Amino acid sequence: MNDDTSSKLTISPDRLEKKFADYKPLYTESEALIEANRCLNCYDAPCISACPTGIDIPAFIKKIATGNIIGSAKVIFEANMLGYSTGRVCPVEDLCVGACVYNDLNYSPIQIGRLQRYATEKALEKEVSTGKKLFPRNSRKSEKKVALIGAGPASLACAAYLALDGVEAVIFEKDGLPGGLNTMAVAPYKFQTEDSINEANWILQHGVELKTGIEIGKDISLEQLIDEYDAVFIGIGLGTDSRLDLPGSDGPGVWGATDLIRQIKNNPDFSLPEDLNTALVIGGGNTAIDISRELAMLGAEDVRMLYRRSRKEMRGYDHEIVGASHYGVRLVENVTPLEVVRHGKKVKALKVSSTISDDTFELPCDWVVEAVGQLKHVSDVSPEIEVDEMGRLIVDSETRRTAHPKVYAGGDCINGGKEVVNAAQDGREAAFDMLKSWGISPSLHGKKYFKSFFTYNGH
Amino acid sequence: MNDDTSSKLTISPDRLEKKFADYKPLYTESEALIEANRCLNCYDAPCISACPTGIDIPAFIKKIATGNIIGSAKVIFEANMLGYSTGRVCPVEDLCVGACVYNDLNYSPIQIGRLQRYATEKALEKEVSTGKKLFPRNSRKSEKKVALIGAGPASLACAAYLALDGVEAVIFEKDGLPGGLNTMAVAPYKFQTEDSINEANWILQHGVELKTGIEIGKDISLEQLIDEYDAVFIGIGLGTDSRLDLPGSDGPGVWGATDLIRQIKNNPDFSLPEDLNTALVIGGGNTAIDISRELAMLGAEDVRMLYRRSRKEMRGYDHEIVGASHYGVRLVENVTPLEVVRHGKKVKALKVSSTISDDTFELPCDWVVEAVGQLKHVSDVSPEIEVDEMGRLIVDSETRRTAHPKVYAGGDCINGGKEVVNAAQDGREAAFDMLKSWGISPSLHGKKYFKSFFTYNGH
Amino acid sequence: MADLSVNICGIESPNPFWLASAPPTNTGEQVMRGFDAGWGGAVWKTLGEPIVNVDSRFGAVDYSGTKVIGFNNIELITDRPLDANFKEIYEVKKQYPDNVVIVSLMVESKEEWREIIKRSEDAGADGLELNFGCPHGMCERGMGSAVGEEPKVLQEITSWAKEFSSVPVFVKLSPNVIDIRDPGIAAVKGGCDGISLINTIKSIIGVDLDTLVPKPSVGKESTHGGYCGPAIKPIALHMAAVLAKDPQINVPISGIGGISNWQDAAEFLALGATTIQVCTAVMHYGYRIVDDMIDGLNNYLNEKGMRSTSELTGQAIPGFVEWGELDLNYDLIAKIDADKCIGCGLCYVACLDGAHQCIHTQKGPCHAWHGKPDHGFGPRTEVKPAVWHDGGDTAMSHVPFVDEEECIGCNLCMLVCPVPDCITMEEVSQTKVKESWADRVAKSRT
Amino acid sequence: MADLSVNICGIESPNPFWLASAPPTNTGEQVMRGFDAGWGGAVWKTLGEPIVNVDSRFGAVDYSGTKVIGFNNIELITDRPLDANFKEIYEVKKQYPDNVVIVSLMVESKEEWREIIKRSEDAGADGLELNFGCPHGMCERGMGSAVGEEPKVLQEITSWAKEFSSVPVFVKLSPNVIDIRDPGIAAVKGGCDGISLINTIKSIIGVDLDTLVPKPSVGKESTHGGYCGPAIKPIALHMAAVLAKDPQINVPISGIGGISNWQDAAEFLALGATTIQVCTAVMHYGYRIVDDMIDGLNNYLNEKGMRSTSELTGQAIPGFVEWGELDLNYDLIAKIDADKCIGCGLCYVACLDGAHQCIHTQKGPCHAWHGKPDHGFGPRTEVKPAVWHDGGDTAMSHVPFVDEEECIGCNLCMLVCPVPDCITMEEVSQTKVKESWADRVAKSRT
Repeated sequence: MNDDTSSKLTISPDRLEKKFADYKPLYTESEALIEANRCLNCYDAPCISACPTGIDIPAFIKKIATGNIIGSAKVIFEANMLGYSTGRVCPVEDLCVGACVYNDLNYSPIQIGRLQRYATEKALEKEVSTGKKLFPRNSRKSEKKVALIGAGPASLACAAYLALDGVEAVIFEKDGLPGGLNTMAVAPYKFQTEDSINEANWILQHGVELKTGIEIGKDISLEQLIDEYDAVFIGIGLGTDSRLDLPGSDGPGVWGATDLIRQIKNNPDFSLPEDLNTALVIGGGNTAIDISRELAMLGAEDVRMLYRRSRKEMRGYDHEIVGASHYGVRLVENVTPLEVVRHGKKVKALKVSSTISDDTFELPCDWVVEAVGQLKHVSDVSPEIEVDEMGRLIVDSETRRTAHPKVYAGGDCINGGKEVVNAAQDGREAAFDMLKSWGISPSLHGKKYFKSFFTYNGH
Repeated sequence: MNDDTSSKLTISPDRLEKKFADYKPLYTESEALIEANRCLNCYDAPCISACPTGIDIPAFIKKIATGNIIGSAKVIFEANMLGYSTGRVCPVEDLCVGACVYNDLNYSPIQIGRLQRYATEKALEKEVSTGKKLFPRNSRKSEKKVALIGAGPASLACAAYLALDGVEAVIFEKDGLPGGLNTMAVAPYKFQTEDSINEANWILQHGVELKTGIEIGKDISLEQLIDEYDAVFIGIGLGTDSRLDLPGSDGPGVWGATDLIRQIKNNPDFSLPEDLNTALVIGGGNTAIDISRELAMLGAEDVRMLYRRSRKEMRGYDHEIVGASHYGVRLVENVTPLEVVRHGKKVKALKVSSTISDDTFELPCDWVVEAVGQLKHVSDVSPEIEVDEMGRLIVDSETRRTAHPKVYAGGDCINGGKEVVNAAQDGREAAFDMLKSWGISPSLHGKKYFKSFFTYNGH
Repeated sequence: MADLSVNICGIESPNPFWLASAPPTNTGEQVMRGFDAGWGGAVWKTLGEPIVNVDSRFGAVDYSGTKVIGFNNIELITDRPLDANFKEIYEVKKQYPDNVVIVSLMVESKEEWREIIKRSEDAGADGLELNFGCPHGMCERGMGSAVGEEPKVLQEITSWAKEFSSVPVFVKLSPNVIDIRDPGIAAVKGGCDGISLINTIKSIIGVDLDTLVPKPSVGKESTHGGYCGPAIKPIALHMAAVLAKDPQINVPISGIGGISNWQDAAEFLALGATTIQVCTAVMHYGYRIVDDMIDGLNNYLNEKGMRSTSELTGQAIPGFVEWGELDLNYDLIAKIDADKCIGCGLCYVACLDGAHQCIHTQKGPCHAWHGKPDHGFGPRTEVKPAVWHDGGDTAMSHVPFVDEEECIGCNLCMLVCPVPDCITMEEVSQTKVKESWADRVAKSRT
Repeated sequence: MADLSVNICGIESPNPFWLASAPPTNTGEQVMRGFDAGWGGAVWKTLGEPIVNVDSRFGAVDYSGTKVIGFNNIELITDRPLDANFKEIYEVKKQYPDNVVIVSLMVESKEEWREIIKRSEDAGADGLELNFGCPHGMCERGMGSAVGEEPKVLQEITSWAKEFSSVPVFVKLSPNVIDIRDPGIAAVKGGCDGISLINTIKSIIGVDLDTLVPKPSVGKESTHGGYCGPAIKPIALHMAAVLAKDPQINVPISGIGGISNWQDAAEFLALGATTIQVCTAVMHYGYRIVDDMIDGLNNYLNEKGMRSTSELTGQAIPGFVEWGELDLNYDLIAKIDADKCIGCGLCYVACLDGAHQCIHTQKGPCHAWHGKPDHGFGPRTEVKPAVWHDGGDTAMSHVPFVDEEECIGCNLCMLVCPVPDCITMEEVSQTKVKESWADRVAKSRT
């Protein structure tokens, strides 16, 4: 098992995403203390119920207020080993912050995400400066070993909880870098690739092995893993971009959204063409909003999202749509793309038709970006593992175990594409179910259970 | 002088603006106390400097916190007799709230506007329920009398401070209702006509006389007023909508923006046509944003603002643009209108040309609204009163006195169109200069001056 | 407009608000600015043989993000020459004849008292305040609270002061005693015209957890200081009320201790004070706070239909009784206003852990979910995360219920609720007549 | 991982955090849930002849929007039958043998003491705490603080308890005394094994300004109660430290008074406490607060390189000295961090009105704008609205300046600044050797 923390993964510092400033920078100590003291310390707080990983939010905030940063971070990580990235990438307005009781007083809710970032980032800094581990590796070793497929949030979370309780955890990743969408897709003004790799490194150093460049079904089969390991966790996420295959779309200037985002985030050799004026983004989800905002922030003069219905029907979060509009992103509703019109090799326009009238017209543009979803990995998975009609792996909703007793799954491949925090929770639940099935009591259970309950009736 | 408070002005309750909900409702007592206690009570606070009337904001907030609502309201009114309406219509994000020191802690600033509304609204309620006047009329009477032209915020503020110190103040208004833009133009989700009339009634009952339906230059001349009164205050605001006089604009379906807003706010017989689908609003200022948002909120399916340059150049407040976008208002940049295309009498489209290319195209629509500014009243004013090249009356920047020693002016007619709060400050400064010139020490000076200053050197 | 002016021991003050003897009354320039701001009077920073002060000298308690709930100091009396002080007192009285200047004094020998009282009167002082309270530094030298804690010494020095003085003499009492009546009665016996209280309370404001030196630190050392500020108001209110209630204390009281606003001042007046004195709130926010004190008290008196400050003085004393006189049959229950409730659950956990387990997250009387209604006797049951009544997890669905049969009316839930007026205590219509412990004891004796 | 366990008077406790004798230890069910949450021990709600309590019984001080900075109660001892209490104590000890149960007691006659001590020991109590502190109700009946205020009576009853008891006896002291050493030494002379302090302070928590009845109101009346909570911590810290420093007090101390979190607890430990007790914070937030107390203290000890709680006990005592021993030559000045400053101006007005006029809005030494550097002597100048140094009116331009020549290092500005660590006090390199008042007096005598 790779214990050598000196062999940390790195990435070239010279990438396009570095141009983005952090839109919610790390709190100063003053800001964190003031915000933490504002928390009412609710009992059985609504923010906890609103968190997919059920972090004891008032507890970690209270610990910030008393200067107990190590303790605060531990509360977070006990519930969510990806607490650092989720503190930054979670749509908190729709989760914990949205549930804060202060909203009912017409009062600004506690900035839970920013406090979570503060506690975790400061504690990890302290871990480095003092050399004292937040979670020293459990001295007990089990004989069990688990293979995890895909190095995204679900697998990282699962592997971390397994490793801390002495289980050998090996992650197989077909690409070169761990972190999944945190590395490849999250909006760079929220979270950049180094941050994701640093988080993955931190998890790996708890005794998780990462094997990169190995693709399941190609380099090694699922069956083989099932044979060699005591359990297998599938955390493969979704596939590449779905494409519309419009006439004229072959050739330069037409992109799949996640591919383009990945170029911006990870490819040191990628830059926007100097003459990029108009980019049309097809789609109405959060990926479409993200790439639109990123292009606008990077200097594209005119970025428009094209959506086949009206704004009301868009799947993207409202606060994200408003955020993008701040950077000049505009919305063209009720259109459907027909054809990419080229002038020689160069994209000249996108031909669209109205979905509410008979009109057909051309929108001049330089780039077309398709953000219409990602393919499911159905084909990659063994026929033993059932998928539903949407292409999602079917698991037990409590344990994340598939119909195959040794195989678990979590993250986007079971839910079709949700948040990082959902994937983290899947990984944790699967890890705990494995541990329990082997008679190991999870040492980081993330909740305080009462020591004992009994009854006496006075006799 | 009309002292009879039973003859209060009223307006029909059945107007289109009543459909709008109050977007920042009156705080409950809980909300007000919590927000008031949050105020740091800064010394020489930046919020005060940011307020055109220099209200001692920490002082009035502190008084809310101690339950001294009467005292709180008096602090506000001493500096600004229109403190009730300005608490609701001021662009606080760009004034007091924007200057709150909490912004520098990345912390939500004090909601000063909402607290100001709370204090004033509650105090005026208390005035009614207890029958005890906040500002009993000064028993001393002066021999002086002042004519005020136009019953908008500037004149109302000026008249109030004059009347409280025993000066006879008579307002001449050509329309039927006082309040100026507060009555006729403010966005109805912020402030409705009744509110404005109630505020005007409150000011009038301090001993101000209002003569409606009298137009200066027509029913009576400025010279006559100058002869008959000890001073004249001109608070005539701006004129009617500037119009583009596009080909085809004569006829139904083409509006001046302030005229249309006034229909919505004040005309009980006005309603939107049932088949109003698309409204195009020409302009990039706050009036254009206001009417766009109002139309969208009233149910127009498709409202677009047409602006000749890009969003960056628009004069409207950014927070207002974002606010309108929440209701689906969209922006068409870089176009200039050419012609209103009609099908018979009905508007069919607006023909526009691009300002950045040679394109000319038609935008189908049902209504066209022109929000391109208001005419100045130059012609209404006596030749004795100088105007600048923009058509604004020229006054001394401290006293608001024109070149004519007996004539003062304030509000939009001197500044070309600013906020209600600027008009209120103009009226107050003019009143104080008149009082001082007559040897009267203003009883509501709005600032604490030190009683005495002296030097001793120990001898 | 109520009449805020007061007469205390023959001294006329335009209002009851005085600056206490402390750093804000250190110099003439400060006192004059204080009067400009509206303060009716000032008690000058204590004069005596000038001493040297240390750095740092102030400490504060912050709580839950709120600054300076309590304050302490290890500063002693004036460290400026007496000549300068008296010259400034003279100038202040000349410029502000309508404002009250009381000079606080602390010296040792009878001769020193004679001398400093003469100089104070010559400077124009309206009255004197004998500082028998300062609980640090000076008491090591036999002054301040060393006097305040010894009624006999206090009485003797008071009588000296009365012998030398032609202006009213106030005695400022130390709260570091068993029964405030002991020094209070001694002061009256010594002939004082009025009593000021309380001075500060002995305290250590905190410990620097990095250096492990107490605060405020003077290098690697510190000492105890005098505690004051909003935190001590209840202690001061009690002592003022005890003196106001005692028939032996026939002199007016100047109330001091944690007064930050007109409401605090009104509480002191209602419990018997004639004037009040302020220090900590001025040190935090400046002289300007007196504006709302004057304005707020005036508006309050107007609302209550009182024509003057003096009508308020002592109004709450009749309601201040011994425990044995309280009505054992008086009964309250808590009511939660569901519209105001934000669902924080603090009332629930406060009642569950800190009171009588009468607030629940499921409707119905206590025994329906908790086994038995007899708290503490019945079987212990598992406390699971609360099951809110509609099973929802939004804040608004977290409205808890009071088991009205079981609620004992302690009012803890009301006190912890963060929403003003969301929880109120309602009187249960009383079926039994009033009966106090004293009544029961009397009955059992008959 | 530091060792949090402590041994006090031979009693082993898993950590120093105990629930104080109060409503949270009213029943067995509560105490067990407290132990489940992590509390190391509990001092049972005081037992004695059960009484009747009144409604309402609690009051709180809120300050500047912060709830419950201080708390008071007019509740007396247990109002439940002794049989039930002892049965529950027995059950708790059976179920939680590793947690500490101390029984608080308050009775009158020697015979009653003998009887109740025997029953307590039979129920399995690890120790006893004699309640000589409760300052309301019971003292009218000759118990509680009526004993705590009389050292001789306290000593005698303590010796009774020691005579009857085979388990350690703690004496809980009343703070309503002149010098806490008097009852402390009496308790030691009576043979006690440990001292708990402080009990509550006599108080009136406030006055209802609508009804003009003091709070907490029982109908139209109220009485004084016992004051506790965050507000009183400095008073309690001082008393604990005074006993810890006194060589005659050779028994361990259980510190009580305003402890809300591990930092407060660490301060008490540093000033000599071996265990600490908590009530008000539990009544506000529930038993769960002990989680951060345990975790935070552990992380603090680890950071300081201390291996156990006991290493912290008493660490701050050497720095606690008499005023006369402090270094008069120690010198500090205030520094304002312009990057952190938000321009609220509170330091400026605090220094101007409440301290030494050394913070300005224009650069340069004081005399450049204020006439002369000798504060209080020079000409009075008009105080205009501040002219901030760059003439701007945005918050960030409102950064004031310290006149470092004039700053006396009092540290008031630091205490009122709302931004943590924006104003710090820096030591001026000391040119003079340490010299205290005691040194000067000694010199002048030679």
